[in-house]
Amino acid sequence: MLNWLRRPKYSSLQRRDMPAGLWAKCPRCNNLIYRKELERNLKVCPKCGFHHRLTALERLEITLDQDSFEEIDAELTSTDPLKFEGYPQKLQEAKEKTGGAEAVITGEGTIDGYRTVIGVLDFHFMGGSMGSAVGEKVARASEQARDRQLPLVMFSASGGARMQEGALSLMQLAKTSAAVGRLHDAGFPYISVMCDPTTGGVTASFAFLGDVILAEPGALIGFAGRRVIEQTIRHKLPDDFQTAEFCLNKGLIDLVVTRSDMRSTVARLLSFFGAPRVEPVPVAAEPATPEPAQSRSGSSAADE
Amino acid sequence: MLNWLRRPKYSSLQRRDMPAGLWAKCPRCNNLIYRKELERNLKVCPKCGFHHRLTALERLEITLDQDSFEEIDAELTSTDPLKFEGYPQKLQEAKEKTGGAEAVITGEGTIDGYRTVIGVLDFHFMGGSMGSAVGEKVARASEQARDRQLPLVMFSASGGARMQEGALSLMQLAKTSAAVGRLHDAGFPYISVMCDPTTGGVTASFAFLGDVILAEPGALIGFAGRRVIEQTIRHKLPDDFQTAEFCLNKGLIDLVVTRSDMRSTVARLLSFFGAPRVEPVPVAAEPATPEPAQSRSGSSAADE
Amino acid sequence: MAATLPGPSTDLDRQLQDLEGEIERLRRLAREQAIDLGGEIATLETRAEDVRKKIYTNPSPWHIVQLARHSQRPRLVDFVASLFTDVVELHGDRLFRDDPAMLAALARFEGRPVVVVGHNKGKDTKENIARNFGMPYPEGYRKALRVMRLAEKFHYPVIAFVDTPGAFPGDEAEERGQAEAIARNIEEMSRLRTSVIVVITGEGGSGGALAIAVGDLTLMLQYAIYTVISPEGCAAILWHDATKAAEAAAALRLTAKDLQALKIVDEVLPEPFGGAHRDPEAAITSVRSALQRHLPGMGQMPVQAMLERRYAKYRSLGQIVA
Amino acid sequence: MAATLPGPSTDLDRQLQDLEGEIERLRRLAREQAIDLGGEIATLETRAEDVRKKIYTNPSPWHIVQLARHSQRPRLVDFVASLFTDVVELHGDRLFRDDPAMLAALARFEGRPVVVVGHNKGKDTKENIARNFGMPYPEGYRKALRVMRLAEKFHYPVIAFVDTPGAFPGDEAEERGQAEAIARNIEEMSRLRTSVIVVITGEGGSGGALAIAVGDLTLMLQYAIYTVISPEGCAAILWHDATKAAEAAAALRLTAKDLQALKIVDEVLPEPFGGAHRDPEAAITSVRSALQRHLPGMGQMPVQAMLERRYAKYRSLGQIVA
Ligand SMILES: [Zn+2]
Ligand SMILES: [Zn+2]
Repeated sequence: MLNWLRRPKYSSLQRRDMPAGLWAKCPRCNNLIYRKELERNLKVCPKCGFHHRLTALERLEITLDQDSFEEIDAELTSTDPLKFEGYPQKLQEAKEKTGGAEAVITGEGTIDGYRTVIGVLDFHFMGGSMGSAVGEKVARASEQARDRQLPLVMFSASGGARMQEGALSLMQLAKTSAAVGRLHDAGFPYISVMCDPTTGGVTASFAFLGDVILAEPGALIGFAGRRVIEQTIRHKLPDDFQTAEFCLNKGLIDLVVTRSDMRSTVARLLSFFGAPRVEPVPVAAEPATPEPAQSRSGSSAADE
Repeated sequence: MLNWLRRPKYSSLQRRDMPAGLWAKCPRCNNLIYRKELERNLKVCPKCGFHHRLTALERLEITLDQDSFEEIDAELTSTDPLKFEGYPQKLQEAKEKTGGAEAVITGEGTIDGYRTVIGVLDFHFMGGSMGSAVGEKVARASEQARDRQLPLVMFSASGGARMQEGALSLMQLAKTSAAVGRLHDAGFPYISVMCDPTTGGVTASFAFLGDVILAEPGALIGFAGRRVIEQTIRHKLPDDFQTAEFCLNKGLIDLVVTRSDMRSTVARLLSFFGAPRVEPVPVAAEPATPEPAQSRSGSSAADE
Repeated sequence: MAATLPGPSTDLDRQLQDLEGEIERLRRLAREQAIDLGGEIATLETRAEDVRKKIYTNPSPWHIVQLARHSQRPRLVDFVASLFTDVVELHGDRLFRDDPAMLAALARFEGRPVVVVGHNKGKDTKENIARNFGMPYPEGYRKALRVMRLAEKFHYPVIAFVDTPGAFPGDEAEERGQAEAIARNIEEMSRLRTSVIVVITGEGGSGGALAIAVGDLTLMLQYAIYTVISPEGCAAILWHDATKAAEAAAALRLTAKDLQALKIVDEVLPEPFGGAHRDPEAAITSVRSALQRHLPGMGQMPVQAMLERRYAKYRSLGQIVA
Repeated sequence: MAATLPGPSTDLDRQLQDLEGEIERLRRLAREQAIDLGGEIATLETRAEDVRKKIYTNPSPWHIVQLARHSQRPRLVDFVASLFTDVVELHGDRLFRDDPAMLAALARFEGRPVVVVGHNKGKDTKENIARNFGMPYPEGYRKALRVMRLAEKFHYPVIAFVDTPGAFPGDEAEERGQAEAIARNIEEMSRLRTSVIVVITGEGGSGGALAIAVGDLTLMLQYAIYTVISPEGCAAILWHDATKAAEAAAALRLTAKDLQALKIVDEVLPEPFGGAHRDPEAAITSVRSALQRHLPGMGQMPVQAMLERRYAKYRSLGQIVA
């Protein structure tokens, strides 16, 4: 499925991430879903609409035009600045599990022909946590957008700052927010998309600083964790607390967009904000509608 | 009392505004107060602290250094652009009642030696309502502050826009806010003081646009009227609704300052914001503390 | 506020009301008794239409108030659906709540990117309750400002559609600082570094309207109104008699024609005979043609010159003597 | 969050605790029995002081956490009262509420106008409850930003005092967008066109601290802490055992010395032996002398150069390999 990516070592990812069984059980509606059907449907439960989490690579694939992605800083990774017990091992495990070097993939690509810098956090890599490398890559992506006069699109999925890097991880909030601030000052668009879950330090920095903020349905979005809050306030929180829909109602995000509409919505925003468009528009970049998006996913699943 | 003002025709104001009896009844605590004592105390009830309303001239007197005031646009007044039934008569009555030409007095003066442009709305003039002339005078005051590189201090007391001038009075919100916006852009300070009552269109324009917003204790501050709100929500509002203290708690104003501390607080702010100071500092401008303020009022009351 | 309208106030109104009542009575009779009264009804219809024509030909200010408030008058969503393409609605003030009484959207007008804000009156009671009858809370004004800042960042024109009874007289709106929110919007719009076109399509109710109505060009539909206070409120305060609203409507000079004479409105956009509700698409076309005329020229001027002109415009409004 | 501290964790701590318990016991005994145990008590006091000295001479990170959280540690109001004159506290975010957990003030430092913001921990339980133990709501961050904008308008330096357990894990803080508020502050401070000095005086708790801690110069009292997560929280997440907080405190490198080595902190300000609470005025003097050294130079640099340097500073933090 991943032949359009320039890093072949990622190609083993999909199989590990999706165990081999023919059927998957939806965690929300408990229905058994034929796995191929689930993948064809962009990993959205066809029964109840539950949006299963995606890996960064899956996200890139359903978002970008085929063969359009040029990754940057592919090898960039965090070190162990604090000599934090067990951190190197965890980092190594995450690398092996995901095939990536860090919890974010960044690069340049096109969406329906519109050129953009893009970053996608990978929740499967140490919970998408932001350490020095994630902060660095997000800042560089923002700077690259500014330098090349392109938009920035960030898909977030993160548990927050990476505590194994101590205050250095906290400083990534400042680094990324400052970089995004420069992009704003320079007048280029920044679209932030929050996926399930986007919490902690990532929300308290670049994820909440988009010119436009989108979110996937049902995505958990918040700063503090539900359990900690329940301990503080000593009562149960409503079920929809910190969901994308809750945040929409509270005025914190612009739109909740289903996965099948996400690509076309982002493309429309890029177009609106004047993103340059490559000519000719890539083959795979037909006007984005649910069907093309699904068939793209479907065909790639078949490629496996 | 008003010999320091350049417009002698105002000198009859104080007596008319304060009927001749020796005793005044405090509307809050119902105590009978010896009128001279009330005036010595800046018209603050010595029993309960109730801040009685002041005329614009009284306000100028307890705020500015003696003999420092140079009024601008003294004769400027509204016409009757809509030929609104009864408006010319009301305007005439207000002029006769207050001795002023409009619901705001503007000019330049010093406060503890600090030079400032100042405007004071007069609730006794058609409820301090803002028509074309009030808007024009506030805008001119703001422009004069900008031209002369001085701060602007506005004391507001108003029922809102002057409906007899229709949409032209509504446009004064835009005119004054735009003028204040230019003062902000030019980097000069603007201190807004809300006195009882400041409501309607004046709150929805320059009064809420101060760099710092002060209010007198108990002042009514709000956009919509209490009775209209109670009709809408169909229950009684709490007693403190729309008071200065309520607004402080709601984060809408910076400080509630007693009348005896107002002059020194404004002076301190002017000093902080770098207002130029005249040398030598005027005689009456000793460091402002409650006592000097009281004695100033007391001596002027004795002058009557 | 959306007030209950008092009855009609002129002889023509009364004639029309009588005729309409009679027509209704005959219709019911014909239905219930299964008799043919078509001829009689047609005659009365013709007469009613004559009276309507007389009224519409020269509607009184109070008639115009009622046209501006007409429940069938085109709403913001009608204008947006018809005038723009590629609409992406944005939500929320990023502070407290998304206010459905205010709409904010990115869109294209004939291909050109614009930012749309506007009061979002509902089409029926259910929608109106959800949208507070088009009366924003502070968070509505703040949402509009947030999205206008986006327009500023990208140098796209703002098109603001005004249709509100006014600011909301509610306790929470006060607590969250609606005065501050309106004042802030007015100040920021007065110096927003991109062009702003204001279109008053229905009710331009006081501060709640002005909060999104400071701009470089103010257009107004023929039977829209724009006023510092509702006629009912004005009558109640001045004459302690809300039923004198018709007189107040006349006194306040709240019609498009009046406001053009006072230089508050730059251009009056014609409505179909009898009002926008009789042919919504025609009213929308009227707005479209104005946007076609004005939008290409907007933003041609250097920003500083545009801001000077905008300032001078509001600075000049009002009549004084010295 | 202000967590309940687990017991001391080293042999020296235990020795000290035992000694203090014994002294207390003897004191009570002497009082109740009216006997003179002064000699015995004095001996034990001397021994306790010896142990204290050993601890204070080389306090562990966990000791430092406890010093940073000490209930007698000087609070923001102590710093403000002692360091500044002509203080005018400003209130409110002009949006929703005045948050007493955040203080904002205009003031003078040795005659020079400055703007002060800071977390406002209380001195006792009553104050702490009123001020939410120094944990701001979103409106607290927004108040700070509003007042920092005033500093920007007038080109006055901002001095930000950091002392908070962190952001508040409460439902309303989430609903009103504390993540947005923190992110906004961080972004705006990174490009605030006036100089910003950050002084970490007590607890620098994660995002709640950073929300007012982006600046040109970061000073930190010797026994203050600055951390991405509380040691207790870290231990709970990593080892499912909050009592391992002492180990987490060491692992997180949260002391001033550590943070200076990581280049997060520019200068460590010495505290009196044993911690600021043993001589608050000495700790305040330490801050005063740092401000005296640095403040005159701040704002000498052209704004654009200052912003470049500030950007470069945060841009460089972190360790990576490629
Ligand atoms: Zn399902
Ligand atoms: Zn009293």
